[in-house]
Amino acid sequence: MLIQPRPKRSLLETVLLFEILQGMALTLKRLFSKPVTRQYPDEKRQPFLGFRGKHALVRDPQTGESSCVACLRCATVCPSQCIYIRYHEEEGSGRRVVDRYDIEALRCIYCGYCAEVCPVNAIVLTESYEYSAYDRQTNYFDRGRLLNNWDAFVKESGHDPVAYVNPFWRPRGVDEATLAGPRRRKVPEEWTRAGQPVGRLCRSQDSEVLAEGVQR
Amino acid sequence: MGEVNQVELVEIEKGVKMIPGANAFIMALDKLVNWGRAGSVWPATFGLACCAIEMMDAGASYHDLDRFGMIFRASPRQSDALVVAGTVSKKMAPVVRRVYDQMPEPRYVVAMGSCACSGGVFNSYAVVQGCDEFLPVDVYVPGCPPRPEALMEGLMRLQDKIMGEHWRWSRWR
Amino acid sequence: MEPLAIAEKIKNQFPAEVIEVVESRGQVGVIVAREQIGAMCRWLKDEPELRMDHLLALCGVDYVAKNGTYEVVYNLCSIPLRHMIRLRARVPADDCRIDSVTCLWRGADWLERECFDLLGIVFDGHPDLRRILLPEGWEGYPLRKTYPLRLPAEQEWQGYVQLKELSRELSRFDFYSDMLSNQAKAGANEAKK
Amino acid sequence: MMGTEFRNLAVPVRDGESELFTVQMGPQHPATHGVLKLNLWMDGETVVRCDPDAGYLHRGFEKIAENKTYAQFLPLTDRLDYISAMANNVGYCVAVEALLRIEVPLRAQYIRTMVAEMARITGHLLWLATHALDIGAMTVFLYCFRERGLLLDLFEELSGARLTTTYTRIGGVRQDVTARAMEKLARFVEEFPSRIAEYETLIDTNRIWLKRTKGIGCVSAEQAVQLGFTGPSLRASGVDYDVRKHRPYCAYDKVQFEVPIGVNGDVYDRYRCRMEELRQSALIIRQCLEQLPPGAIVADNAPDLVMPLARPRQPMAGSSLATGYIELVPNNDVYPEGDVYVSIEGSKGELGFYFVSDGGGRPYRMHIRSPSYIHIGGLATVCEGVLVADVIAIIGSLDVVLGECDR
Repeated sequence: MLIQPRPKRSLLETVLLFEILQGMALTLKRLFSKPVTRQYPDEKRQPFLGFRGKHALVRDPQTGESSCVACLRCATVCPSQCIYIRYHEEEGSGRRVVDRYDIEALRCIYCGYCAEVCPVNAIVLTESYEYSAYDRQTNYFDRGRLLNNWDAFVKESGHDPVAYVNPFWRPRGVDEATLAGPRRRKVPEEWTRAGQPVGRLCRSQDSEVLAEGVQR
Repeated sequence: MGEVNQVELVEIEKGVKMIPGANAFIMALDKLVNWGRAGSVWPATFGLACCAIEMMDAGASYHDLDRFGMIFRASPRQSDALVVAGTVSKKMAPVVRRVYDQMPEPRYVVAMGSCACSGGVFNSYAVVQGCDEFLPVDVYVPGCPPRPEALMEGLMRLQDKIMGEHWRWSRWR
Repeated sequence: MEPLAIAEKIKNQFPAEVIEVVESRGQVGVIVAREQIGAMCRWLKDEPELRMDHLLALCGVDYVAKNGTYEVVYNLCSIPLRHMIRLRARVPADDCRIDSVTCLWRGADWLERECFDLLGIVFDGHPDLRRILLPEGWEGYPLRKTYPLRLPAEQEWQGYVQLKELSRELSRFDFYSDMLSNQAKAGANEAKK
Repeated sequence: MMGTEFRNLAVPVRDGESELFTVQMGPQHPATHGVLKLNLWMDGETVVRCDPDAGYLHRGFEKIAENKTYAQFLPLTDRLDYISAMANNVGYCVAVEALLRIEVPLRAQYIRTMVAEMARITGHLLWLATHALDIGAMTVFLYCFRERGLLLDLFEELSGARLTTTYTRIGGVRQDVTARAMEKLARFVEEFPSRIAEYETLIDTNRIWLKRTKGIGCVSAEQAVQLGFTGPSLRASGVDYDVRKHRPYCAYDKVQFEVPIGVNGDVYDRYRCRMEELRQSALIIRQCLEQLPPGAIVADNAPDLVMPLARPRQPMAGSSLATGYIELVPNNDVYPEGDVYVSIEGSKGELGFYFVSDGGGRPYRMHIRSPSYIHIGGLATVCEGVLVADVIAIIGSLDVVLGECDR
């Protein structure tokens, strides 16, 4: 398809600045139409369901704690390697206990992979996005802060914390979550040692510093 | 610069301070100057990567940064804030610093997005891991890229920060 | 024309040059020696049955660990005849040189520069071969397999090191630097109390 | 103006009359569409020689790709051509699927076609906005962003992010489209041609616009092919090359559309081609909406993390973790050896991915053929002999994105 050339302006049109008047007429028309601007701090548009914003660890209503089982999937799949998990195995049962669960929100790229792979729907990306800060420590979330983020999100959005599951967070119909802890497939040995390719190894030096800042 | 800072200020009430011994109060002018500055933060039109598009969006039809008195200036000489919008590569870092150096005081830096804040996903040989390695960053806006609203919130934080400043107006630079 | 037929044609025309014909996912790659690459490309471009007038992509691949060579990969396509072929020219690692094809496709100019920049393959006959994506004075070729993803401190680009030093120096004149340190002092004092 | 040292290149010597001087434009320049730097040798107002300097946004994509799994790299493709991220996602996934021999369900194909066209519209709208702004038409910027906002909202509804969508998955798409979003999209497509008419009212016949664009930066057909131009920049010169027609992917062979071809190859023709493409994109989306078949959105043998909706997925044999989400362990059945080059028609031109797999879970080598890189490479040729003010118009008309150029 050849592009069609525009017809040439007639002399009258040229003299009368016809096309400029047309443009101005359009502008004038818009002057009386409803403005599209959202008056941001006063009127906030709720992001759509599944917007990938601030991280949170879902607070389990029964235990009051996170339901994370330290499967390390989120830390494994994270493209920017911003999730750092430390855990130990309970003696006897072999159940994993999370010692530390940190997310460096300033390194995160909000792809939502962590929320998608989580087998127990523990880590989620909530819809809140207003959390800029004056320093980097504020947005280095440790486990306590992540749980607080969840509380804040629930309070802000008014969702029922028990029933609410965002379809973007977690694939429904995956049966593994129903398995008991010991029956879940184990993470390979070499991933859990100090030199594991996920989590700890890729932790940059400054995140250590940040983590210390948080603990202080 | 040293002497001015040696003076310890005593806060009598919120926003009103006294220099002990000198019977001098510091209040209204400080506030006035800050109010003026916070109401006309002019960011430099300086986009680096993806975040620049959201920055443009923040200035365009739907979000309209002009409402905050923030008008994008093409020249760093005329701007107050530098929004580092996007990944700073090592090749680009000296340029970003140069732009910052060209800006007149008082000047502010907003690191917008993961890349500017900490390098983000680009943890590679060519990317600066956070522009605070060579710039004094005032506000970190997380997101990849942050929504225009998030950027606006960050800029409002910056305004808050400017409102809380003292003594800055008295400096010649 | 079918890609395998094209490969056959190349083989007939340059029997000494073609090392191997590889088929993968319906696309055909012809592994060739580097010596006649210029003539081969010219022939591919001018031959009326082929008319490979569009250079899709040119890139280098590091196979040093495997067989001691780099490969320069030319993806060629013909706009009027709608067929594709891939040439993979082997370049030995100890002598990283290959003839440039800039005279055939002007667009190859930057692609070859990139290849030189990231993999260190020298293109003979290129009009202006210098670094393009990385700054001048950068050491090493990042896409080689021996190059680390993240640079250790001692390997850092000098320009950036200097910048950091400069900004550290300039930070003394920053408004907040002394104020922040004062605040930190005050905070420490409070903590002591 | 700044940046690396100005190089001692062989300056063409003119015979005595005037002295050449050099201007360095960028990287901090509002009209270079990012961080492009141009070294210009000027004779008065005329550009004698132009030497673009790229790499100010070099982030090492190709090196990072070698250190990430195929799925992990997917979010990074958003950041390539960040103006039309969806199209990059589609291109990357199409290429990986060709490498892994995955057949994508028809519904996913249609959804991909749709979102890729939406991405093309957003890309072209942003191009028009900034291009017009560079040339001096401020108003168009606001009009374009108005429509763009609608599309970004749709992206957010579909994928959860406005710009960096990460919507497609290897083997399908992340989430099925909702009826509400499709309704909105249908309404948008219905209304969009009248919006294009609005933009055209503002600039198309405007005499300043015509003066600034007609006959500026002409690229002949041979020259364009020589330089490796693709996309609208090539088609404006009169060459009929569109990947969607040449090597159809997704559902492009099932929809009807036309490829606008220009005549002169100047800035104006490139502009006209893109405006026509906007109309064609709307047409394609409408057809996709009509034809959208029911069915699965993810292929059965998709190896990577996907988000099934109603249909539970079977665990994959040989995968390291129970549900076959993450594939880090090298597995020859999943990632067979070989290399493949697949390209799609992005909004800027032909976006190609060249993969080399050695059987491991990560690409052995990945090369991105980015149209912007090649367009900027051709800028030197196009800019020779034009006035310095027209350089801006030419950069704008080639529609370059530096994120994609420098990778």
